[in-house]
Amino acid sequence: MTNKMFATVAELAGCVHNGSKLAVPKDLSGVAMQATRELVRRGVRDLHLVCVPTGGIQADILIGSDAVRTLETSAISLGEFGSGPRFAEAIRAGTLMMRDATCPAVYAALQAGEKGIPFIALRGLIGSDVMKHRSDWKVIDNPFAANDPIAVVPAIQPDVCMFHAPLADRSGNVFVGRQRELITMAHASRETLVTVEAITNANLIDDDARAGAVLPAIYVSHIAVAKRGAQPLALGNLYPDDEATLARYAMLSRTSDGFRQFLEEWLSQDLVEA
Amino acid sequence: MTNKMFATVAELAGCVHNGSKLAVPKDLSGVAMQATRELVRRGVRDLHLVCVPTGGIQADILIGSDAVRTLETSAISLGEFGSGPRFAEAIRAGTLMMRDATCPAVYAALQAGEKGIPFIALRGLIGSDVMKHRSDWKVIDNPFAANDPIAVVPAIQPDVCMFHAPLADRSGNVFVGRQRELITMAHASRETLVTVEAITNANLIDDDARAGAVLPAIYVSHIAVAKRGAQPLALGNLYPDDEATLARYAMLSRTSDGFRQFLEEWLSQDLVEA
Amino acid sequence: MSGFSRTELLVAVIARLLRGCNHVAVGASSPIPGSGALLARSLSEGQMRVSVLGSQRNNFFTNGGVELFDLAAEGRIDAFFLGGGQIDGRGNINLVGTGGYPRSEVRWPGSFGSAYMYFLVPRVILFREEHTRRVMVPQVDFVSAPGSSEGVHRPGGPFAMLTALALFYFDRERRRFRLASVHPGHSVEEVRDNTGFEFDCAAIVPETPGPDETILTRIRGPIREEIAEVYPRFAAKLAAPRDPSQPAAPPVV
Amino acid sequence: MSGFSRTELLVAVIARLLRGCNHVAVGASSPIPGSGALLARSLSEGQMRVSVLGSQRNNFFTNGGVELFDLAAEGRIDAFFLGGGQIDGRGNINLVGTGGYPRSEVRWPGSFGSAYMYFLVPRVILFREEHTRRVMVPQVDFVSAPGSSEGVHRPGGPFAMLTALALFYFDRERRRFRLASVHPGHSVEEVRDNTGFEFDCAAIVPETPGPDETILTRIRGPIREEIAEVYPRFAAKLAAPRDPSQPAAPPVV
Repeated sequence: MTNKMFATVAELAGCVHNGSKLAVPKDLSGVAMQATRELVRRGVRDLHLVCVPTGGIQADILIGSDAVRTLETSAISLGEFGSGPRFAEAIRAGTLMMRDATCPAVYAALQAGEKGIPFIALRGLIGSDVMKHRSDWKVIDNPFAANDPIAVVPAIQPDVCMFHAPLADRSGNVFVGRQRELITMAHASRETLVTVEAITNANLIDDDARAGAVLPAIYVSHIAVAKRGAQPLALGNLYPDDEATLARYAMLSRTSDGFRQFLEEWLSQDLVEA
Repeated sequence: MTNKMFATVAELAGCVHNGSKLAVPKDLSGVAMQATRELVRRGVRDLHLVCVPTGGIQADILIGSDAVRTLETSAISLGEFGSGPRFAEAIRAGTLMMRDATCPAVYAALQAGEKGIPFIALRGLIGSDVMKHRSDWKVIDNPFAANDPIAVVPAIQPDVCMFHAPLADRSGNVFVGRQRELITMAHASRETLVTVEAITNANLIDDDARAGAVLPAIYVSHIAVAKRGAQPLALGNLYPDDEATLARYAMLSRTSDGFRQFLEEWLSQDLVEA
Repeated sequence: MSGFSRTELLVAVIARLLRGCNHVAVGASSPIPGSGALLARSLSEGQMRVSVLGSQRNNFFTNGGVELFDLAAEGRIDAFFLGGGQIDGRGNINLVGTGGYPRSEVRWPGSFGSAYMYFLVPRVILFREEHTRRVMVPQVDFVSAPGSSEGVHRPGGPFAMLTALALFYFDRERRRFRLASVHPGHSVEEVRDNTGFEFDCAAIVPETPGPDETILTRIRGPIREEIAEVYPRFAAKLAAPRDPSQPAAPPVV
Repeated sequence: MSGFSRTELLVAVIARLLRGCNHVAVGASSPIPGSGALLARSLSEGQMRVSVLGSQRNNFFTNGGVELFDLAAEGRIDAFFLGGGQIDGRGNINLVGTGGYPRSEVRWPGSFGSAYMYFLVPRVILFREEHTRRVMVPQVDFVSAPGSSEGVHRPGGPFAMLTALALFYFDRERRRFRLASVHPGHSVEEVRDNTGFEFDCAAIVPETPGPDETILTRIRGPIREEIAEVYPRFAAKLAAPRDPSQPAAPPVV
């Protein structure tokens, strides 16, 4: 089992099949951009992309590459570089099955997935158009109180989730630090693909200080080393955003031709060495 | 706020009021035994004790001291030293309002409390006498599937929870390590009382390795230093069970007189110095 | 306006709106609300906690992204900020887009946590600098989150709305905004001309009080330094007084 | 019985029952199931994971006490052990007590996670050394968890029952135990005399095969050393061959 756990980035990306329900984290939590490049290179199609709970350049690129059929997210945003142009264009063109969500609903639905319960209740939502357009969400009466309607959302159990983390060990345990939503996401997903900056010889679970922030190997399908694997996005305190590339993306991707130009440049890049 | 955060063990125990719904962790997770001694010394009464998810010598002593009116737990056990004698006696005498639970229901109900949702669904349970005797639990139809009855349990939001941890910092952040149920418990509780082995000058939240296993100060009402504060129970890798005392408790507490004798000895003990 | 920039005014007003809060949370892309919250904390003499999303120094969360939302539902967040591509007179906000749904002609990022936080946080401050009829509309095209609710558990909702022109309070009984003050250099007429909905308004509307020297010194000193951790470019502009133009991106969760 | 103790036999039988599992979880107070699981793992050539509650070395949980139960619901635990102060012929187990409820005359610790794990783990092994009519009753006084269910999501349930006398399989269709083998030195009659419920039984019941020398060497060597981390006193006894008496505490979650 552990023998097969370690893969190349391309092999790892090969485990995201066409039509998969794929969960990916928000920009600050460790986005597997190198692995995403392999996905695009391979021409993955028909993804049901679940952004946990929002997406950025990764989602916008996947959408622009026609890799996404269904998009479930609370937002797509390039942060200070504005909205996601390919996302907005796909919305205008009507090529996306859009499932607008709200952040806590994505988290709660993944927690339900993690707990193996079919649904979970959530406050708020009632009376919003977000709720109105989610035919897969319902309002029920709180069984424990009178006159208390409450929203319930079905569990999200992705086929696969993919993220980038600072460190794994040789047994396949992954240190995620403060980004605990990565643990929830992996618990809820059938398969978990992780790219990491480095692999340590120490056992991360044995480390009393870190253990509470480690995703155990039992949840992890494959790990690949990808130095600076989140770039152009930041990874925790390890490296900041590559602002030039993000700005260039925001500018070029306003047009379909510009997006294609960015993609060509990006796909032809060699792996960045640390 | 931070000024008042640090208290003596007796002051801290003084924040558990008669009639409170008090949540405490299982034996291996960090039981605040020194603080419990102060509770007994003070003669606390009418507690609704929630064991997360089971209790041991702490619960048995509180029950034997007539401190508990309602007991919500998945089990009371002294581990290899057998059942809880004062618990069994109180059951025979009918002096406890007993709410037998099952471990995952206690955790799930606290997670619901943490999330501010009024209830949470849980698999299993249906057809057990545990369910049958919990008039506060219900079975509903899964709103997302036909012919799928499922149990729902109401959230647990304790008035106060109390536990013992290895380390806090001067801002009131508490390191709990692998014992993440302590974090859930504190999130769900209105007040959180923590005794610790030591206080560090470092800021625990700033420590990337530990941060994922830290309970932030915003949830913490009071902290008291209690060296070897879980004894006679173990605390992680820091110290093992005091087996002699646990065995003595198991033996003496079989009779009401023996229990009183143990209590006298225990209450007259000086604080153990590390 | 003299002696202070619009940004400094807004930061000062926000700090006033947060008085008495125990815990203020600030979402992403919110430099002015973040600065206001940090200022409020510095004035609270240790009584206030502030969580700034994206900050390391002012963010104590250890339970992943869900913690902010769990805190809100537990009643542990007293104030929060929301924006809106559109805001209407009943306090409804739209962060999704205009011109149809789901095939919107103009599509914004999305609702973020608004469909939840707006219901649960007692003191939600709507912050949107752009005060035009494009933003302040008779009725939003898409309700990311409604301004009020009936028959639903809702401890939270709109408390005030702050724009480049004025400060409004939201009257939860009447479900309408009431103009509280107009910023120096602007008038009630200008506010009315630029607002696409009706609002309540007393015969005499005071001018929004600006920051005094003590407050200005704090903003330009320690607050600027603190906010620079998350918003370095914003902080650089904050250092230069009397800069009337600031980026107008709506604050989001 | 010759050449091996009862404990060694039970450990070996458990390891056989776990063959083909990817992940076996062992609850508290379960030295024999724990040893059996560790033996099964050592025979699996790296294919099996074992989680032993209370162990540091063989416990990878990092999400607190809830993780075991979440894993079960996710279908990530293939086998688990339960005991029972009482067990009846339909596989119902009682961990709560006898003589009335809630004022039970005899009160045991409680149901632990049984009312959940029994529903969700495909291969639940009931392990109770004491095989008497006191334990094996016609009907349990309190159903901590039922042996079978109708119209309820239930991927899990009883797979086998192992006692000091015999091994049973549970037939989920017929909802009855079937005697699979009788341990060396015991007879079908003895089993019947000590069982308070009916069970299925072929005309000829084989003897439970004991551990061979290879297995015994593993049990007395590496397995004993591994289990000593959690159960040092049990491990000490395991070292001494042919010790027929072992503590009979029911295994619990």
